[in-house]
Amino acid sequence: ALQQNIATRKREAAATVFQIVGIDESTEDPALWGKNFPKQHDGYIRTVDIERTRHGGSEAYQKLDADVRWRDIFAGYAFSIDYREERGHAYMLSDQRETERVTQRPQPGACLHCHSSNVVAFRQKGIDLGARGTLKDPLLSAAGQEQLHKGFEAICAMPYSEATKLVSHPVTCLDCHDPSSMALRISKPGFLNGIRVLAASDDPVPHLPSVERWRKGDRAKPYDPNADASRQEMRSMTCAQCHVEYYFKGDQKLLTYPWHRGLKMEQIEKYYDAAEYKDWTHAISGAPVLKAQHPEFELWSQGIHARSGVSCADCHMPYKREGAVKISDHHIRSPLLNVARSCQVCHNYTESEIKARVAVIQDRTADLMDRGTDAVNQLIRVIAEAKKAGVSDDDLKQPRELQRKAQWRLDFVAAENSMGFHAPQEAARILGEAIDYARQGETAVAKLRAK
Amino acid sequence: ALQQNIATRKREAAATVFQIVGIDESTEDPALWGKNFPKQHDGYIRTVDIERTRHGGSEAYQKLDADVRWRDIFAGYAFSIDYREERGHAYMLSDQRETERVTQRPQPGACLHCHSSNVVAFRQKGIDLGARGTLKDPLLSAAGQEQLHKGFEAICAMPYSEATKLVSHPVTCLDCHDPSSMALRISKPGFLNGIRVLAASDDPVPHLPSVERWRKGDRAKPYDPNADASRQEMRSMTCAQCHVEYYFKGDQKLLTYPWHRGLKMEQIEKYYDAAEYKDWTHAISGAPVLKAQHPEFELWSQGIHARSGVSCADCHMPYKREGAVKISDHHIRSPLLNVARSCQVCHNYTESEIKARVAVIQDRTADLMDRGTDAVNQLIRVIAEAKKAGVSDDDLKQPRELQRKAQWRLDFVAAENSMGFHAPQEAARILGEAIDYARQGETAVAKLRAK
Amino acid sequence: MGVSESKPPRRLGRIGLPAAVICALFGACLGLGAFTFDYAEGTSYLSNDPKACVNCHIMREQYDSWQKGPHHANATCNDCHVPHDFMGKYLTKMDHGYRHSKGFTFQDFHEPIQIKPSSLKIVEDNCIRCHTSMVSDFVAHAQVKGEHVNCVHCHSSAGHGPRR
Ligand code: HEC
Ligand code: HEC
Ligand code: HEC
Ligand code: HEC
Ligand code: HEC
Ligand code: HEC
Ligand code: HEC
Ligand code: HEC
Ligand code: HEC
Ligand code: HEC
Ligand code: HEC
Ligand code: HEC
Ligand code: HEC
Ligand code: HEC
Ligand SMILES: [Ca+2]
Ligand SMILES: [Ca+2]
Repeated sequence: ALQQNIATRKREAAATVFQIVGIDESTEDPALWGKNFPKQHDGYIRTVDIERTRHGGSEAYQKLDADVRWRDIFAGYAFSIDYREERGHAYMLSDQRETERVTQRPQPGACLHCHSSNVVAFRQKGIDLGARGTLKDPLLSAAGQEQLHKGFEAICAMPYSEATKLVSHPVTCLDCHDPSSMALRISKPGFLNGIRVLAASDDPVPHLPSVERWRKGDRAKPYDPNADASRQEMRSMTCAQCHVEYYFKGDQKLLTYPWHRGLKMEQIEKYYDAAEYKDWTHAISGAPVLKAQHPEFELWSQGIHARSGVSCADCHMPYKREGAVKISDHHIRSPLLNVARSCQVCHNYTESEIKARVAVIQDRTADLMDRGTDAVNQLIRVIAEAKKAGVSDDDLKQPRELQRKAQWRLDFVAAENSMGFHAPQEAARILGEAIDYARQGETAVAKLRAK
Repeated sequence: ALQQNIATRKREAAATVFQIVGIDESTEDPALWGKNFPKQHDGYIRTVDIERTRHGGSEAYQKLDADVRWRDIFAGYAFSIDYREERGHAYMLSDQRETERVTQRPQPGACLHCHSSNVVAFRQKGIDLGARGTLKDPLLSAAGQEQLHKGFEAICAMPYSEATKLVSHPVTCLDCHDPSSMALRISKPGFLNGIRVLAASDDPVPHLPSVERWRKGDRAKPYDPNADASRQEMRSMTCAQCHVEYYFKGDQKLLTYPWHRGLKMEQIEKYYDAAEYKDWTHAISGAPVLKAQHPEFELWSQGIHARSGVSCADCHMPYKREGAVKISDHHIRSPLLNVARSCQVCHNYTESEIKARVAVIQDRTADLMDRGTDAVNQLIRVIAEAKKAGVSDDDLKQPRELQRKAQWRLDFVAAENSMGFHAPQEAARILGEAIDYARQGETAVAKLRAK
Repeated sequence: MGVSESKPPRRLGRIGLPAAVICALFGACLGLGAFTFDYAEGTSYLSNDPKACVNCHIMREQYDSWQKGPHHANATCNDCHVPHDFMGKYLTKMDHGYRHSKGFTFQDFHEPIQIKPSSLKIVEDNCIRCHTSMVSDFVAHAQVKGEHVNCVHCHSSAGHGPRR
């Protein structure tokens, strides 16, 4: 038995070159890819697992019940109906189809960009609308890109109910990997557009050296992660295709990442302010407010790990020994469920010590967030009372502006899913500002009432 | 010459054993110690050097001019007259004698505890007052300790002008080292008392393992750093003798470190609140306020470096190779003036990258501090206006309480000298709370005015 | 590469030794006079005994930490720090010989000593050389972009134990 064991290991070890059979640019079904790469596939399908951590994990509890103050903060928006803790990738498509945000409010096809395997759907739609070439063209060829972008734009504008019929899988191998080489590649048009405008901005991004390098070059071609990014950068950009703040631009509902001035909270706010954009008018206070959505990439970008070259995959897809080889763990989840592999290679402390460190960071964030939530709630209440008492919309303009600023900041940290871990001090700074603006709003209202 | 060079290095490498001549428990003059340890002495005397960094360094500029808002924050207290950037140890005694806080306001002898070499002065005073033994007794003997504490208590209560005549040196070798072995030892009674009550509290201190160990023991003897602390802990406690928050307790002006409930900002506040202690009554607002003073040890205690066992000396007295031997750099100063030895030993980045990381942290702190300073200033102003407008002291009690809380937090970070570096997220959290309380105070006043 | 290659040769290459010696000596001699070179045990470069490196006290820290490190029983300094193709080996020794001697003599190097990017590349090639079997999957995958895999990004303590 022992001897056989060793023989197996040797055989495993010999398989250094990928033997990729039966998959190409149109292979969506992960089971087919899994025939070539069973170990990665085994991990991939385990994202159905449910396990909770203190501030994360994969139990899709209702966040609006866990902290009812958020119902008022989202009043008038779909998020006040149904907003859950997110869970594993396996659920992304069904969770989206089933959320009451979709079943009770009309949504655009743009939603699908991050909840499905859509490379093929986008390309097919592009081809149908007259883009060059066929599905056999490599995605990164000029024809492939034309198909992708054309289809993406058309599907964004479709109603969700129709668009969702065009897809059938959550994110699959094809969305992250080149089928001919298994190299990582960016397939999501939203990110391709977003990172291009970010590169063209002048926000320093020391954690993305290839962008800094491109900026110093002749800029003849726009920045293209598939051509320019290093492998280590790709290990984060693959995730930044979806784990980012976004909005739907204009009537065409074009999915857009607001990075035109940079990745920092204030720069995104400036972009929205300049575009006079609002997500909705607050139902209780009448303020023109913004919704923040999972800015993991943006917050990570401000942290010490990003700056030290530590990628999303380093923590969320750590290497794992399977027999005699090491593979990337495709069971993407909270690293706190896998501290030994996620953290301990770099941090030489016990598992309990590492968890304690994370707890200290997350508790501090949660503390400040609690204060911010109170402050924004009180501001909403006093604006509503003032309105009822007859204070004019004109007079309430400034307090409402302050609510917009405060709520944007609070939600930026709340909607980010690491409870501040990805950039602890930056998260605390943002919350400090949220509190400042919300409380200033309250004072402003109190002064109006005194008039 | 080259050959000689190598020979010298080989000889240096051999000379590692200490040969201590002519110094004992009463040798204050560093020049005499320097005969035995010329390299350490060379560094020690270089603390006269003046070099500024962005937020630190050793240029004793007037902080009240650099940011005039602080004159109002300290209104009515000695700190509103003269408050400078601190500089090297060489100046500690003369700076204290010359500050207008001393020349214009009476101060107690307690001030000298941290600004002079006073082991001998304390002991002599103790002996004069009847303590057992002589100066020949080892400091750590029962007699030595009795002398030390007795003299300390007496000198605390003396007027500064008289007490200062008893000392003649800034901190010297004897304050940190045992003359017979050169081992570090704690000589300051304020810290011996403070760490004892901290150990008796239940605040978790994972960064001080010997305290945690003592707590698990039978507690027959009180915690004593000279008996219990590890060498690595001593490399921080030596500094924590002075770089801490303090107050003068009661009429005897007994120097006291307020660690009875723990080292965190809130725990210290609770201690003062429970003792109904205030440093002064604010001259503009009438609030009963606290002054925070250089809580470097306290803030460092909340940071990731402390938690990872990185001591003050690791950064502020890094090892330095002199030929073939390594010595501790006794030129204590900002580590940003010595990044290679201070930081690069552990952080494998370029000097400019390390400085950039510090700048990001310090800038975020400075940003929030700016907001906090504004908020506290505005609160002071509106309380004063309300008072003038006839709002009663009774009604102003709550806003004044809020000022006390806000100002304590703001000053805790401002008075700490690393501009947040010693614990970046904790500093931001504290400032977030400062802003929260100050702005709540403003709202409270606005509501009072509306009545 | 097969598993059989995971035990690297620990002796000097058999062929061309004299040429190698000349190269290495030449490098070191650029940094020191011949006599000094000998006195400072410059010939250390020609040996694979780790003690040879510590002849130079400046390498003491790495020697001590290597002894405590996880590879103490499996790899010596040169297993990691010298390329294992023949020319590379001696060119590197020449280059190092020059820089180390110069640094030691003039005491003009950056302290703490930081590994050069080119030296790190050599180290990582050696990680892969020994651990081919373990890492073949993702190494092959990386080579698509012609990049080398950064083992030390995660395993910075492999050679010398934790930095702190
Ligand atoms: C240094 C390690 C590290 C890096 C790098 C990192 N994360 Fe995380 N991430 C964490 C930790 C720790 C948590 C908190 C998990 C918890 O609370 O259970 C987390 C939480 C998350 C969550 C929520 C997980 C849950 O259980 O609900 C998401 C989503 C996430 N990260 C995505 C990303 C993305 C995208 C990137 C890169 C842009 C990234 N992370 C980079 C460590 C990391
Ligand atoms: C195609 C879009 C997309 C890509 C690409 C993507 N994610 Fe996700 N991710 C999602 C969605 C959507 C969810 C939430 C699914 C749900 O709740 O149903 C999610 C959930 C998660 C979670 C939470 C899991 C849990 O247990 O709570 C983590 C962690 C995570 N992703 C990390 C990553 C990392 C790391 C990468 C890159 C290697 C990545 N994601 C790439 C869309 C994506
Ligand atoms: C830019 C990428 C992106 C787009 C566009 C996007 N999502 Fe998501 N979605 C994510 C990611 C990443 C997560 C997991 C992180 C989280 O929940 O914050 C997620 C989580 C979810 C969840 C599970 C948690 C929850 O919020 O209840 C639902 C449901 C959901 N999205 C619905 C939608 C709908 C509806 C739309 C369109 C209006 C949409 N998504 C558009 C990326 C996206
Ligand atoms: C959400 C993105 C994502 C999805 C989906 C995904 N992978 Fe990966 N995969 C990665 C990342 C990131 C790496 C690490 C690549 C690197 O380091 O260059 C990786 C690496 C690999 C590798 C290289 C060897 C290794 O383990 O590091 C193989 C093979 C692989 N994946 C197969 C698959 C298969 C099969 C599927 C589908 C069942 C799949 N992947 C789905 C992100 C993904
Ligand atoms: C690939 C290496 C790597 C991995 C994996 C990694 N870290 Fe780190 N971590 C670093 C580096 C580098 C720093 C920055 C400090 C430095 O320069 O040494 C850091 C800093 C930290 C800090 C202090 C900074 C802060 O934000 O307070 C904590 C806490 C931390 N890591 C926790 C974790 C946890 C928890 C995980 C796993 C979920 C993890 N790290 C995974 C390399 C890593
Ligand atoms: C990890 C490194 C590190 C540790 C550990 C550390 N410090 Fe610092 N300290 C710094 C840095 C960096 C600064 C900022 C210097 C500047 O802004 O010029 C600083 C600033 C200071 C200053 C002000 C210096 C000036 O230039 O004005 C004092 C005083 C100080 N620290 C004392 C302490 C004490 C006491 C301890 C232990 C309780 C400690 N430090 C622990 C790195 C450290
Ligand atoms: C006897 C009390 C005492 C002890 C012990 C002490 N300090 Fe100080 N330290 C001071 C005083 C007082 C000043 C300010 C001197 C002045 O401004 O005149 C100071 C200033 C400093 C500064 C600022 C220097 C500058 O250039 O601005 C640093 C850094 C510092 N100390 C670090 C340390 C460290 C590290 C230790 C322990 C190894 C230590 N101190 C031990 C009292 C002490
Ligand atoms: C518990 C120790 C301690 C006590 C007691 C103490 N100091 Fe200091 N003092 C320090 C330290 C440490 C510094 C350097 C850090 C700083 O300036 O914040 C300092 C700095 C100073 C400075 C230079 C910077 C400035 O604030 O202008 C003056 C002057 C000074 N102290 C005067 C006094 C006076 C007067 C008293 C008594 C009322 C006193 N000190 C009591 C520890 C102490
Ligand atoms: C403010 C505190 C302080 C003062 C004052 C001080 N030292 Fe030190 N000294 C230290 C610390 C901290 C160490 C490191 C001890 C350790 O690592 O155990 C040290 C170490 C030493 C050592 C051991 C070798 C070395 O360099 O690490 C000698 C010798 C020494 N000091 C001599 C002196 C002399 C001589 C003076 C007076 C001119 C002096 N010290 C003043 C704090 C101080
Ligand atoms: C004796 C070792 C040591 C020294 C010296 C040291 N550090 Fe660190 N540093 C650490 C450790 C350990 C961590 C925590 C992360 C980890 O666990 O890897 C850390 C974390 C950090 C971080 C990230 C955490 C944060 O607070 O954002 C920064 C930035 C940092 N160090 C800067 C510095 C600077 C600047 C200096 C010099 C003034 C310095 N360090 C000196 C060991 C050290
Ligand atoms: C003559 C004294 C001396 C001897 C013998 C010596 N070194 Fe060094 N070494 C140095 C000095 C000086 C430096 C710093 C030079 C620099 O950074 O350019 C250094 C730097 C290094 C570096 C880091 C710089 C780089 O090239 O990336 C490595 C790795 C190294 N030595 C390995 C070794 C090994 C392996 C041996 C034994 C085969 C050895 N050394 C023998 C003096 C020596
Ligand atoms: C001379 C051959 C050789 C070289 C070169 C080498 N290793 Fe190893 N390594 C071994 C052997 C043999 C073992 C122990 C047997 C085993 O576990 O496979 C080992 C064990 C390991 C382990 C597991 C043991 C532990 O406690 O960490 C890691 C991780 C590792 N090596 C990484 C590396 C890295 C990274 C490098 C390059 C910096 C490297 N190795 C260079 C031969 C080598
Ligand atoms: C992104 C982080 C990362 C990188 C880069 C990385 N490793 Fe690892 N490595 C790990 C993790 C995590 C494990 C632990 C896997 C487990 O325990 O299942 C590991 C395990 C190993 C082991 C096995 C240790 C044992 O327990 O026997 C070896 C050998 C090894 N790595 C060598 C390498 C080599 C060689 C390279 C470069 C080609 C490399 N690693 C690059 C994270 C990394
Ligand atoms: C298993 C592989 C391995 C062995 C064996 C090894 N080293 Fe290293 N060495 C490394 C790695 C990896 C680094 C880079 C560490 C880093 O970047 O943090 C390094 C760095 C160095 C450096 C530069 C200092 C630094 O921290 O960057 C010197 C000098 C050095 N080694 C000397 C030696 C000497 C002398 C020996 C034998 C006594 C030796 N090494 C044995 C892997 C090894
Ligand atoms: Ca989750
Ligand atoms: Ca200073």
